[in-house]
Amino acid sequence: MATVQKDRSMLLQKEMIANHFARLEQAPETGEKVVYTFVPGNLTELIRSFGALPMLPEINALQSGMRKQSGDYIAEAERAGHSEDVCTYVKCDIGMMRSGNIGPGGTKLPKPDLLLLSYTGCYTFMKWFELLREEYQCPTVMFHVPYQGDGVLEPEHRRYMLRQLREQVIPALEKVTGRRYDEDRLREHLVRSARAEDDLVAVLQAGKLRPSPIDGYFGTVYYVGPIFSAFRGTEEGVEYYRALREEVDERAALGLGPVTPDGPLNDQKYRLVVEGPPNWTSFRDFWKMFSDERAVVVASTYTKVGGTYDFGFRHDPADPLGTLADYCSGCYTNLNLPSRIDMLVRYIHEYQADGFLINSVKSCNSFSAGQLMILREVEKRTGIPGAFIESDLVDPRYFSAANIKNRLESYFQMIDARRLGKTA
Amino acid sequence: MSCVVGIDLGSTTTKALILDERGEVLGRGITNSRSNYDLAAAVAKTEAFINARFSLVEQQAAGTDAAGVVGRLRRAFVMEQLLHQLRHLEQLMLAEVDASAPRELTAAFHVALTEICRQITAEEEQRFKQPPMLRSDFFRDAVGSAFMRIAEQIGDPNGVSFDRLVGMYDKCIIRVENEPLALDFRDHIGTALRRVGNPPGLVDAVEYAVVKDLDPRATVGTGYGRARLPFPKEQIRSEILCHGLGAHAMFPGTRTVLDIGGQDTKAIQVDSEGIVTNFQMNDRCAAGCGRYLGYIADEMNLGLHELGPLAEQSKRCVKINSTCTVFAGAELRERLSLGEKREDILAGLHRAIVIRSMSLLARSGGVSDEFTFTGGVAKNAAAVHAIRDLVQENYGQRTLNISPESIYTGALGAALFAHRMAA
Amino acid sequence: MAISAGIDVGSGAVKVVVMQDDDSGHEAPLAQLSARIRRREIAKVAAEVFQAAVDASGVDEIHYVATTGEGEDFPSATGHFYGMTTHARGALYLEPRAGAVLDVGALHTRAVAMDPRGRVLDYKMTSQCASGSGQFLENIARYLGVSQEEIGALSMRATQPEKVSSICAVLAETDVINMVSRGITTSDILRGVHESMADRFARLLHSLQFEGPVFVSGGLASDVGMLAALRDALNKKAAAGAAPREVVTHPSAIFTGAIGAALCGLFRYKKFGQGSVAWATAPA
Amino acid sequence: MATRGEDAGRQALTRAAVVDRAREIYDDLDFGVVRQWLAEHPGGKAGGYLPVYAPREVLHACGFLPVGIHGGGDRLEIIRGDAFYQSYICHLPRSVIELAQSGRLDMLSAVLFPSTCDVIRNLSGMWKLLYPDVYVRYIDVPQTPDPGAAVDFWAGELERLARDLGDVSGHEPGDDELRQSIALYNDVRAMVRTLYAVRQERPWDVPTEELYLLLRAGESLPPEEFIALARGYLAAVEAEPRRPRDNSRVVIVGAFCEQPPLGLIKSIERAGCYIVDDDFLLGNRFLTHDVPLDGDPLRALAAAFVRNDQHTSVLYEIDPLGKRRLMRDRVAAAHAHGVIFATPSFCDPALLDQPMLRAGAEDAGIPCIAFKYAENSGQFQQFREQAGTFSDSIKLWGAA
Ligand SMILES: Nc1ncnc2c1ncn2[C@@H]1O[C@H](COP(=O)(O)OP(=O)(O)O)[C@@H](O)[C@H]1O
Ligand SMILES: Nc1ncnc2c1ncn2[C@@H]1O[C@H](COP(=O)(O)OP(=O)(O)O)[C@@H](O)[C@H]1O
Ligand code: SF4
Ligand code: SF4
Ligand code: SF4
Repeated sequence: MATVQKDRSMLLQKEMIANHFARLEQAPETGEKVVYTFVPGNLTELIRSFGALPMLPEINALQSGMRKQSGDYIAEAERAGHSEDVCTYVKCDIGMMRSGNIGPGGTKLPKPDLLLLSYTGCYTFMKWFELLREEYQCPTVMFHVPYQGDGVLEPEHRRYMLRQLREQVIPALEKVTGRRYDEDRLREHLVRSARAEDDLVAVLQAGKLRPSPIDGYFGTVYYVGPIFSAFRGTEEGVEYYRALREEVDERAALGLGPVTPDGPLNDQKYRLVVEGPPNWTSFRDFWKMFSDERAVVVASTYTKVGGTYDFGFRHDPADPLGTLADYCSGCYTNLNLPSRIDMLVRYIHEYQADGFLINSVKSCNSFSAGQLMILREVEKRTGIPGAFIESDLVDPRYFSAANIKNRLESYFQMIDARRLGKTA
Repeated sequence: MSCVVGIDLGSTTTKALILDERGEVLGRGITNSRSNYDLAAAVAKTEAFINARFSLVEQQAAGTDAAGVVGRLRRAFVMEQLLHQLRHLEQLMLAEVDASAPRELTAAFHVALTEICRQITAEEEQRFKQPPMLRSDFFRDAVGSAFMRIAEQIGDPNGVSFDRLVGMYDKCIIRVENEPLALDFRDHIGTALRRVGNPPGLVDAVEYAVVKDLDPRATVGTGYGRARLPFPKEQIRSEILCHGLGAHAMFPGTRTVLDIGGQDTKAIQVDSEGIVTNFQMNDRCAAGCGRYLGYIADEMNLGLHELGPLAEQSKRCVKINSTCTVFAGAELRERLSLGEKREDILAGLHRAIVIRSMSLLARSGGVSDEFTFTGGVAKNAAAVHAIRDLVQENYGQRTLNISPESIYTGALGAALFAHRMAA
Repeated sequence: MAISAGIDVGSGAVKVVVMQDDDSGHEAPLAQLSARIRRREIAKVAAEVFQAAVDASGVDEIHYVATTGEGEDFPSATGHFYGMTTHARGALYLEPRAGAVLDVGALHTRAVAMDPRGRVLDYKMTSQCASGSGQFLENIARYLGVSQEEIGALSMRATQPEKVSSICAVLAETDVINMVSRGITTSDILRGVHESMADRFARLLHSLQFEGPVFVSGGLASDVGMLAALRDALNKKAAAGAAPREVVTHPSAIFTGAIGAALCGLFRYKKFGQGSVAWATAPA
Repeated sequence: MATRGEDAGRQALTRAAVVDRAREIYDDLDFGVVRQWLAEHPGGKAGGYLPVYAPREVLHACGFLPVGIHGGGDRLEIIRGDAFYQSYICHLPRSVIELAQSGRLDMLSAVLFPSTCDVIRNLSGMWKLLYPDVYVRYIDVPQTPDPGAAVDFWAGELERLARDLGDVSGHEPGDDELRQSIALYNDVRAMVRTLYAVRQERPWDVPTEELYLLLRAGESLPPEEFIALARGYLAAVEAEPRRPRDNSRVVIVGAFCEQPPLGLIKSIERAGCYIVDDDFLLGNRFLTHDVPLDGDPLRALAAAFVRNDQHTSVLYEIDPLGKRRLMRDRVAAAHAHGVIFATPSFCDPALLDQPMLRAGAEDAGIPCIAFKYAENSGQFQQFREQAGTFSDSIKLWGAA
């Protein structure tokens, strides 16, 4: 029974994505407007309230990575003068564009009618859309989300964001779509967002159970897909998360673990917390290195880049623009380092982890610069040693399976030795 | 008598270590890691058993007149092994000349190669008579440097040139290394005994050691190439754990271990039981590891063991930033052409390597008391000196442990795991 | 008539060319000699080769001694020219149709695009990491007991080439050792190394815009296996839609830099230095 | 022997003496001049700032000596710094951490981290954890194209900064003090503009190595002393003119944050290139015009920032064609022949911008080359080779 249930949410996701890309492909004919934007700080509900379709280049890049197309795209971009050193999402996107803009699913991707530069928690975003603007020569609107340098959202910063939303973002959307801003419509989207967010949080927190019915990293990157991309605030989104929650509840009730590349992982030997994005080009091999050792990830920070819902934030229809500002400001990479450390420590305690792992990706300074400091601080505060591995998001050149495996193996053997030492 | 074996299949060297039933070290053996891992492991193991039998000889001879001669006997044995290999190398080279050298050069080639081998043999005989100097344990290095030196003298730029001679050597040395040769205790102990004049007390001791049954009850493998060892998974341990445990066994007070091997560097923290609590290792880039020193030694035409002492003569260390192994030679040449002294550059290179490992140490949690330095590079006095200075500068006074057998730390750890398994 | 010498001090070898220019603008080499440095003192090797080349050329006066590569400090040098300039110039001398040079040195590889006058238009270099360098190939060959001259022929005999995966040259060496232990033949390993290198080179070449064939200069030009692998790699790129690239070379390709330097020297001498002598058998 | 700093402005110094003084400050990784200033100014504080732009006036008005923190270059051995950064992150932050961890920055009571990139941004969080007693502030400059919102935001940030710094130093500045500091830094900026103008006109007289050392000295000297030293230098330049050489003129782009090793600047010059414009220590030229001294001083400062016409990789470019035009404009303004993109390895802002800038330059027929460095690069042969070939080809075949 359980497998049939699992299939339902997966099928739903497949279907909604396929529909979305089909709509995107047809957009030039149907006249639907397409807005490119980023995962962290995406204003999906606002975009949808104007009847426009969001498209997220990062998601395309990661999908290209999973389908092993990214290597060629990156090479294409590097040929065009992009440095080996910079974020491979950007290069993958640019390479894909230069190779005819066929998306990872095989459909043709439409040109943007608007680049909505939600400048949230990552410097590269700014350059990425400057680069795309050169290619597409389309309107671009900058939405500057101040960084939470002191760990809190300052009221002035919130006001600054609201002003930009009202005076820059909304007029740009109005101009491109030819529609007026309709706050009630926005509210309806926000209501649906909050509903899906509730279900998602329930799923994420299932990681606290033993055995954990989910993998809070490898499995959860699929789970957060819809809410981080085009489907927050949509009916499909709501339905997907309802289905997902049911499945997870059922697995939990039966005492089952998540389904991994090695089959169901019911007998879980290690519980881990993970910081940092996964490697996409060798995603299954990477996951398998964990499931082989019967390690399950109970919580991760990467799955919070599109919103930190598990700490209570919900989109609030009562304050439509304010809630969008709050949302943007609270995305994981917009938090300062001390807050990121607090979050990891909290996960390790609340999810009763045996260890934690940092996957440091070459691409992303936003994530990676400072991760070694995070490692030390978390070790200091929890007394649990962490593991540190290095790879990349979508650049196949930077995934050294032998190295990573060696480290993980040593790490797990170390946890074993510590356990023996403790009981002896 | 039962024993257990630990094997550390490293990227540059393969080490084997034997423990007796009480967990005491009975023998150690080392060889360079070669293309055939099984063979490398077998050779290291053979060496370890030879070493173990010599320990038995030593035990038997203890207190007798023969005790003083065991050292000479060992050297005689090592020389016999070397000469055996050299003879084989010579045969291979001559055959190769006949097979592939230009006709008109064959005769001259024969003369030159025979002469080189004759001179090496003579040098070895001479070395045996005189108090031994330190040099590489490996046939390739020991014979290689002598071969180059002599070939440069007798090479004829217009006929059998230096280049051609070296080419012939390169071609055949790998075969010598990759063929199982008869190098065991029984194969050469007779000739070795004769060389030292068959002293009666010793003959008995050797007799005892030859027939003694040494039976390994368990074997555990570790090291870079461990996945290639023909052992089941339970008999394989990560090198991190082995180094931690090995260092703990040698120095029970150890809390921090630094291992600099051929192409990786590991910083490990252990608790009072020798259990690893944290570790860091370099990745992907082999800059600043032991191989780097290997390239430098090659570039300078020196043996690895000569680098440290030379660097120690420096008064003024040159600041070096890049420790990419492949650019080592270029860096060295550039510095030399800028007029820097060899020893000062070398001192700088050693410091640069150690600085790289300092950052791994810092990442793993710093340097606690006591601190143990292991791996092949710990044999290098200049590296040890640099570590001592830098640890002192950055962490204050720390007890620094270095064992002359530090290169066997991983193998010792593996053997200890084997011992537990056998128990 | 003018006589110049070009001295190319590389990281692997020193190359010297003595070049004569009759007044009709026809330049011809009188002697060309090279020696591998093989861990000897560079200055000494350079002085020796220079002397030997001068002896071989039979001239007793040289008007301009031009250095290139790492030869700036050569004592009797008149002037220094930068490597890419000299390789571009030398390549055009050896192959007038060439549109680009690929110079595979011991440590760095450079792809240089030039115009028909030898002016450097653009170039790409391999980065700091030395994995695809001549030195790497040399180390591997040495490890396998194969001499420089044999590499090409052996590589051509490969049936199932095995690519080297590591980015780092040192780790790549370990890769190769692994291959030997898996029983991969010497031919397949060498061809694999060639292919890995050729991929890198093809990538360099494709990031340049130029017309005409690629001239391969430097030591590796005599390695037929390398050339074949490079042609394959470029053909594969061409099949995938990239511009087709022809690969050419010349028996004197290893002297490309030295020839270029000698030519630049002649040019400068005729322009500015008439009458001066850089070197003579008997001190003036 | 009198201290040379005091003499600098008063009597004619030789060029060598000025440059030596500047070099001494540059070489001194212990910030001796800052420590000396603190010793001489009881109650004074030192406030550090990282690249690229920080409002030094605010620090100054609150009783701080502003100190530019640019890493230790190739003079510093990295021992602890690497423990904080992976190999694929630029060199600057590890070098800054090394300085801090070795106690060389312990005289700083406040450190400002401008929003140059995510590396510096995250470093601000690390600083909070490592040095809880130091005032740490991440400075998020406005990136919105709306000048009204931008000025409001930035003025608000500056006010908060002034308040906080005032708390640290016990001296919250009044408007007049703020104006005085602004006026002083207007002078500093004017001096820097003059130096750049002279170099552009007569690069043989103002080698970039010397200009650079002066500016670096200015990053830790009190502003008055920097102005005096620079005046001394300009006088010496007039007194000791040099002969022009047949070099090509280049603009160096991309080195605005992690600074190149001095050897790199020298290598470029020795290979036959006059540097006639650059991005080194760009914070000095971030505000392109004097800040008006009337009205609310912090608003004036904010407005000057928002209305400046410095285009750089660390700010959002509003004009869709801005990146395309930038190199052409700079090359024309500097009468240069070509552009050298010299960027720190792994520097996102510089490297992500480069394809756009380069395309613009090449469309305008401007020859370009590009290489990457680290502040501790030790081998310059490659750079010399590239710069040399570039300069040869400009000289032999270019428009020059
Ligand atoms: N006799 C010696 N003197 C100095 N250094 C040595 C000596 N023997 C080995 N080494 C160094 O040790 C390195 C090999 O160390 P080892 O620990 O055996 O590495 P691995 O386990 O990776 O094979 C060599 O690269 C060399 O630098
Ligand atoms: N005959 C040859 N066959 C194959 N490779 C060669 C030959 N001669 C030289 N090489 C290779 O070319 C490299 C040296 O080439 P060269 O152009 O002289 O480089 P550099 O200028 O850096 O010294 C050496 O590393 C060697 O690997
Ligand atoms: S730098 Fe990091 S956050 Fe920014 S686009 Fe790349 S992967 Fe995403
Ligand atoms: S070639 Fe050098 S720099 Fe590159 S990975 Fe290997 S050791 Fe490191
Ligand atoms: S050098 Fe570049 S990447 Fe590094 S801190 Fe500076 S701006 Fe950021």
